[in-house]
Amino acid sequence: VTACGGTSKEDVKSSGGSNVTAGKADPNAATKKGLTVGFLPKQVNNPYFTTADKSGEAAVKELGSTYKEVGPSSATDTSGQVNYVNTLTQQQVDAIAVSAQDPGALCPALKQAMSNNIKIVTYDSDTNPECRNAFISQASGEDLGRTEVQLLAEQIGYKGEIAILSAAQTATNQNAWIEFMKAELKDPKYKDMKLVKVAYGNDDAQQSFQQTQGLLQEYPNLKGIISPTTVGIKAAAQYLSGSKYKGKVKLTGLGTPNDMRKYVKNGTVDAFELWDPAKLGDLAARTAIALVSGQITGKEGETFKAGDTTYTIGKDGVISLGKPTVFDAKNIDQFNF
Amino acid sequence: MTVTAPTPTPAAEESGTRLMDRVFKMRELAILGVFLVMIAITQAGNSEFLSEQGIKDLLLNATILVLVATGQSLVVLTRNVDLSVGSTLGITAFAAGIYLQDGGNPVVAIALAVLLGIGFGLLNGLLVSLGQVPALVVTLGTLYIIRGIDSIWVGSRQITAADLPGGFVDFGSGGVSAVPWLALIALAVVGATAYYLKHFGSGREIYALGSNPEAARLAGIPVRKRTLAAYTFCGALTGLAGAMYLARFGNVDSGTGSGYELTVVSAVVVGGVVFTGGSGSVYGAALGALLLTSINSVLPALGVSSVWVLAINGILLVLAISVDRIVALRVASALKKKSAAARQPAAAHTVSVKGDTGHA
Amino acid sequence: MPESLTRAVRWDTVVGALLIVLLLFSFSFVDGFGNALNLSFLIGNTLPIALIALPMTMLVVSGEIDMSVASTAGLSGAVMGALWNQGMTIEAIIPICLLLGVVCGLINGLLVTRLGLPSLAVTIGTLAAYRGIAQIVLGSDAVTGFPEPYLDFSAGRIGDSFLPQAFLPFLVLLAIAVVALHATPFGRSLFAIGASEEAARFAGIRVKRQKLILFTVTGLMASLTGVFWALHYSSARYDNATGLELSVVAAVLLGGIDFDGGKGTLGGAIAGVFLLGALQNVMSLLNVSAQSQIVVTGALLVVSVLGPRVARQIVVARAGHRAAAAPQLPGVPPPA
Amino acid sequence: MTHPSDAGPAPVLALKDVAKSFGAVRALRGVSLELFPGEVHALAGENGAGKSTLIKTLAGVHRPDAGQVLLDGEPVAFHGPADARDSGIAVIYQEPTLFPDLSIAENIFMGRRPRRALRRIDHKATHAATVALMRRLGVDLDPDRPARGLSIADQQIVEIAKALSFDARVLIMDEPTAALTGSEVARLFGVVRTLREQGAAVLFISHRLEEIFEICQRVTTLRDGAWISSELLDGMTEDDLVRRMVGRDLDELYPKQDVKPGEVALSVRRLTREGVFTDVSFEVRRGEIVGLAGLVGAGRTEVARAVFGIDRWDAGEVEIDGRAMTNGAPSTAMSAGLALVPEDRRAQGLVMDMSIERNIGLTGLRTTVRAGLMDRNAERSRSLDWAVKLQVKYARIADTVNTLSGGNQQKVVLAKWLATGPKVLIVDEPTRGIDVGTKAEVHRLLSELAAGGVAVLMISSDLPEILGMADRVLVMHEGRLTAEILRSDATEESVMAAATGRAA
Ligand SMILES: Nc1ncnc2c1ncn2[C@@H]1O[C@H](COP(=O)(O)OP(=O)(O)OP(=O)(O)O)[C@@H](O)[C@H]1O
Ligand SMILES: Nc1ncnc2c1ncn2[C@@H]1O[C@H](COP(=O)(O)OP(=O)(O)OP(=O)(O)O)[C@@H](O)[C@H]1O
Ligand SMILES: [Mg+2]
Ligand SMILES: [Mg+2]
Repeated sequence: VTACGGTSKEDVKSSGGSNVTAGKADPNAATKKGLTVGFLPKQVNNPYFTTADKSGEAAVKELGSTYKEVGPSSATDTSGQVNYVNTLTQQQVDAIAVSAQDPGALCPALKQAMSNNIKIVTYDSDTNPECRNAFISQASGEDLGRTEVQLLAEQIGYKGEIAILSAAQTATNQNAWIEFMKAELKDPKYKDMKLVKVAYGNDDAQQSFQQTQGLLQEYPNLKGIISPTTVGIKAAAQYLSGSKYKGKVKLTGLGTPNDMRKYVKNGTVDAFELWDPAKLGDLAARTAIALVSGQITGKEGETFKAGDTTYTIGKDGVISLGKPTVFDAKNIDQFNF
Repeated sequence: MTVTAPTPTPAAEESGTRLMDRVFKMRELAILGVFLVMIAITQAGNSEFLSEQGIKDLLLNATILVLVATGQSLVVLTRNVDLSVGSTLGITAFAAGIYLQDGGNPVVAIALAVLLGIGFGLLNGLLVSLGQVPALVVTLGTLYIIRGIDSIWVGSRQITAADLPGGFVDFGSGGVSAVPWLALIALAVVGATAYYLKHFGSGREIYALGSNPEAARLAGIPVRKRTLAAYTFCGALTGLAGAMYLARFGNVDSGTGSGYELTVVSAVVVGGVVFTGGSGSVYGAALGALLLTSINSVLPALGVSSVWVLAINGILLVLAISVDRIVALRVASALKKKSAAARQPAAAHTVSVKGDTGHA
Repeated sequence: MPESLTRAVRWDTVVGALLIVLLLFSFSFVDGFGNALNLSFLIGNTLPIALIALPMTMLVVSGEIDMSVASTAGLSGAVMGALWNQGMTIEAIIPICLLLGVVCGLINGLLVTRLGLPSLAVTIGTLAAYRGIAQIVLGSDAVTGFPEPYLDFSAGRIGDSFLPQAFLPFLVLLAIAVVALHATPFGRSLFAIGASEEAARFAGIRVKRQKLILFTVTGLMASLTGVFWALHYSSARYDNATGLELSVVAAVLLGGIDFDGGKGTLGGAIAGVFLLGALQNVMSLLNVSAQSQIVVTGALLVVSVLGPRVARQIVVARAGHRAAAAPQLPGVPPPA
Repeated sequence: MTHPSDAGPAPVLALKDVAKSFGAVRALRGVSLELFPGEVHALAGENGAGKSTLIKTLAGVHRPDAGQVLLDGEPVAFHGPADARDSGIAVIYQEPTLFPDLSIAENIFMGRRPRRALRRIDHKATHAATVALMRRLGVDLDPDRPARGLSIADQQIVEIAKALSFDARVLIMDEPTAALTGSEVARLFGVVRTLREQGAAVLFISHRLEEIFEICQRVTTLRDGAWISSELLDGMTEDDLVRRMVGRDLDELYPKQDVKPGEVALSVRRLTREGVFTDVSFEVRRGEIVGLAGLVGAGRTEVARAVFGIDRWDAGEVEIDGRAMTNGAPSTAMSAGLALVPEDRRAQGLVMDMSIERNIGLTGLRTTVRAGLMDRNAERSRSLDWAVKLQVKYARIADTVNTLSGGNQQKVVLAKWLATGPKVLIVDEPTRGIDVGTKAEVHRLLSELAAGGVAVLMISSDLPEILGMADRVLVMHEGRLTAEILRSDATEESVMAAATGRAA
């Protein structure tokens, strides 16, 4: 197609094929025991992933298999994560549950693992669909994006300028949520609300801090901030609580109850939301074992039972955890993660 | 063979000196100038910028970096470097946090952080001065070691503001009107350090040994002791900064402070402290720190999209050091011409005196 | 004997020996290490560091440093992604990216040589600038789907062997670099510049020009690495290779390159690169946690510089004692 | 050989049977030396004889491997230079050891500054004391100026001031005059005489023998690290001294051959570098040795640097063999056949951490090449040839040059440049710090080169050397050429008159 005879995007597209999981599911197959399931979070030592992986561990043990966790110590060390996929492949685990730092970068290594008959489950952050068997989505992006706007709208009375404080510009899930927020804002009931800016704090406390300051200086009439990242919301809350804007500028987004307890109690934050990371890890573990046992293959429409709930696999092998929980002064003390 | 050389006229010589003095003060002045221009532009673009809250934020942002940069500049003056400051900051902040979490006394917590910092500073200092191995390698090594120990110890735990005594957290953001407590502490530290470096023998020896280590040995300067002291001091200030970080951000985990060493090194370099040792001042380093952190505040305040922030940041950094350098070169060549004029016999001499009054 | 011993206790030899010991140990005792797939992964993932280590070693030998390499790599990856999105052919994109790397290196070099600025400061600045421009160019996009032949080349193996396909071209580059640094007048002059810039200038060496060439080559190699990275991980993002500069610096330091300039060998540097890479691989296979791996890496760095120093001091002290113990010659009688 | 007891009291400082080795090099073996109050003691010996090592042993820099250091008759063990200093021993080392970033005043008083309350430094008093010292030495250096950028001579003066700044009982000076011209030397000697009269013991090293005879009472000679003699100078002749040092009779010190000058090889026209030198024009012909004289700071070095291309000139032109030179390009000058032996061997002449072989090889990077690659054999034989020709004293050609004695380092610099086979050779203080034997050797070499058709420009602060070697003498004063004197007319008086600007 191209004039100079080279290879361009169009050529590749036409030749690209997708990798569909072969084989047939047997919902009644026995759950295999004595398997090894490797968890590979974006970053070890990250409280969020630790919570998720801990309950993944509990689930794996409960099902009679062995759990192990490996992972890079930095959330931007993509090549480190690739190395760990390789390591797990070498160690011949039966399944890998991975939260991908990059949708594409892990693919060659993951495919390599799948060709060694290892089942791949992604959780929290997905890869390209052809590089894994199933993806456990913490909540549908649509749910998260829209509910956050609804939460903030109630707090500011459907009126005024708002801004978003995101993580890195490349964070795939953040961007998806932000798109849904924008879509929700198109609804006429938000006609008096205006999204003035999306800022990026790169999931770094100091940068998020300074971005919050900048937002408030640039938009003195700012009424509310949505921060769909646990690091961002925490930093923004800490800044607001120590400034004159405390209680005047509303803040919501995704945060953990332990991080946010103080700010909810001192009036900086009214309400925020999150899914339960423990459930996420639990489901990832159970899905992985179901895959290895042959109860599911990752095709759309298959169902399986994890714990007490029955989940149905959606399009592209996506399994959704359900709606997020909203935390406020009334219920926050019931949670501890 | 016994002929006396004609002595140049004292007046001309003196004018050269004063100009020379100015060149050396210039370094700090140039940074201050760049800083003020930047603030002025921002204020023009956004009147909220220099509100009470705005000034407070500006100062607060700089505090932690100023402290660490001050410590670092001492180490750099001795012709060494401490890359482990980021790791030390993280671990000391966590130590103070864990102590406070269990209901400790804030003052003791700060002391604890400083002591821990001193410990790591001593470790670095001992390795560098006794082992006589390149500081860059050793402290890159301790950067990893301390970070590793930190992550093993901290694990996935984290300190949040809720775990800390209210007074401590309030102290982190409070102050006298627009001047935060933390900034006052940093100012006191910088002032005291600068005074010490100028007016005490051991302070001058730090400059001397960085300037020419071999000569320092021959002059009987206790090179190892001074190097050790510089590292220890840097560790202490990093520990203090760790405690301040805790108070300010109320939030510490195993990743706190990683990558900070590059920021600190930039601040020190922008501040005109020379990496080959012996030259520069802590005022410069502190100003460098203020300039760097302010760039980060200025761009959001001007509404520059955060996509552009990183690029502008880098370009400004390069510009700042280039401008500083060009000014220094210009002045040096003016100085040379001037002293050349002064070296000419009588007729030229009067000219140079006239030129001098013109400048005064 | 003590003298040959002193000379043998050089960093690069020590590091080379360590690498061999580690490999022997891993082949015999570490499950999963010796198989072709693992080795190819190990080598493939270490290649980007090794590629940049080549010019970085020369730069450090000449007394300079370039901290912006990872950002240059990121920038060329980002540009590659952006142009690919535009529908340009990969054959046209790659030269553009390499040219961009040359420009990045040239900017560093000009700032250092024309204005006489310290390279550490300049390149910390351009580290931020280049990365920032990459962010502007590509934004949050993660571009994938590069043509299969290229992906295969940069991620695939030669047949079923343990060698990645990209390893052979690397060997060629390595050979060129070794010859350039250790066997040409250019390389020789770099050592002189690093040890004493002024003396080099007085010997008629064109210091500025050599440095400018080096910075430019470094930029070129960094952008080559950026292209390789994007293909190897089949993902072009603006934050590709973030933090790679510290890995390169750590590896080069470990390989015995003296940051005061004027000392070191490329063999040592490359041994350092692969020692760190292999060590990480082995530790992961042995289930050493990421945290402990960091401690081990750090300890290795410290020991690698302290060890030879201590050994040398012992040897020198021994030699001193021996010489002192030798019988004294009677003073030569003065002439009448 | 015994010390006459009429020298007065017991020795203040003494060495007894001291030995010191560096690896395989035995720098000192069984050396003894006694310094008496009120006496200036000379230490003589060829390059590498061990003089500097001896001094460093006295100063506590080196610990002797065997033997003792005696202070007031008691054995002492100095743990470092500070110990020696605290015992009242002041040392001027052979190579200046200044702190470039500190002011001259601070350099002088480092370690023992005047203090105010709370142990703070009294900056005013430091300044005043420095001014006083400078006046005593008769020089005019600004106490607040940083030491960076001082010429070698000025650095040496600061070193002297540093040593004088505390009332030392023992003053040790390792070639303090090597970079100085007559006037500064005279001043220095004045000060030394005063100190001696006040009862200080002085140890003095110089390769200029006339200086030894002028100021010293007693001399100790070393040869190859071994003690040769200690005796009073009274009644000795220069030849006696040389014989003790070298162990044989010396060749003629200034073996100048008469050569008929050929065509112009180096031509400098109206060269100006603003603020440094102005309107300098001269020519050097093949076979000619042209001396360039002047006081320290007259601008001679600066002219040489500009001609070679290290510094850029602001106006004028330089031609070598009729070929115009590019401004600021040493490599062009080199390929045109120009060689410059610079003044500061440690900073400019040598890469101190490199081997002798590689240092000499540095100027041959373009010639010892085969197919674009270094020809190591050619490089080695070229280096060996010249090291041997110049009688460099070394253990192995692969040793780094910083293990060589000062004089031998200077020979390596010469070797490095002579190896290029230059058409025009500029030598800046070529015999600074070189012993008499070698000096004669260097002079013979220069003379031979000239005879072979090389044009030589010789900058020297050693007036006898200029007078002995030059066919013509150019004299600079404050950045201008003030005189051109033919060999037949050149006398100390005429040159000095032009150098001080009295005969413009
Ligand atoms: N640090 C060192 N390491 C190895 N060898 C050394 C060292 N210092 C001196 N030497 C050797 O010791 C011998 C004596 O050197 P020293 O500097 O004492 O000579 P010197 O008499 O001062 O000569 P000069 O007149 O040239 O200054 C020389 O052979 C020299 O190479
Ligand atoms: N304006 C100045 N202020 C201070 N020092 C100066 C100034 N101009 C020149 N000098 C010193 O004097 C020297 C200039 O003369 P230069 O060294 O060329 O003289 P020279 O005749 O070769 O003397 P030397 O005997 O030192 O080689 C410079 O190296 C510099 O250190
Ligand atoms: Mg000597
Ligand atoms: Mg000179």
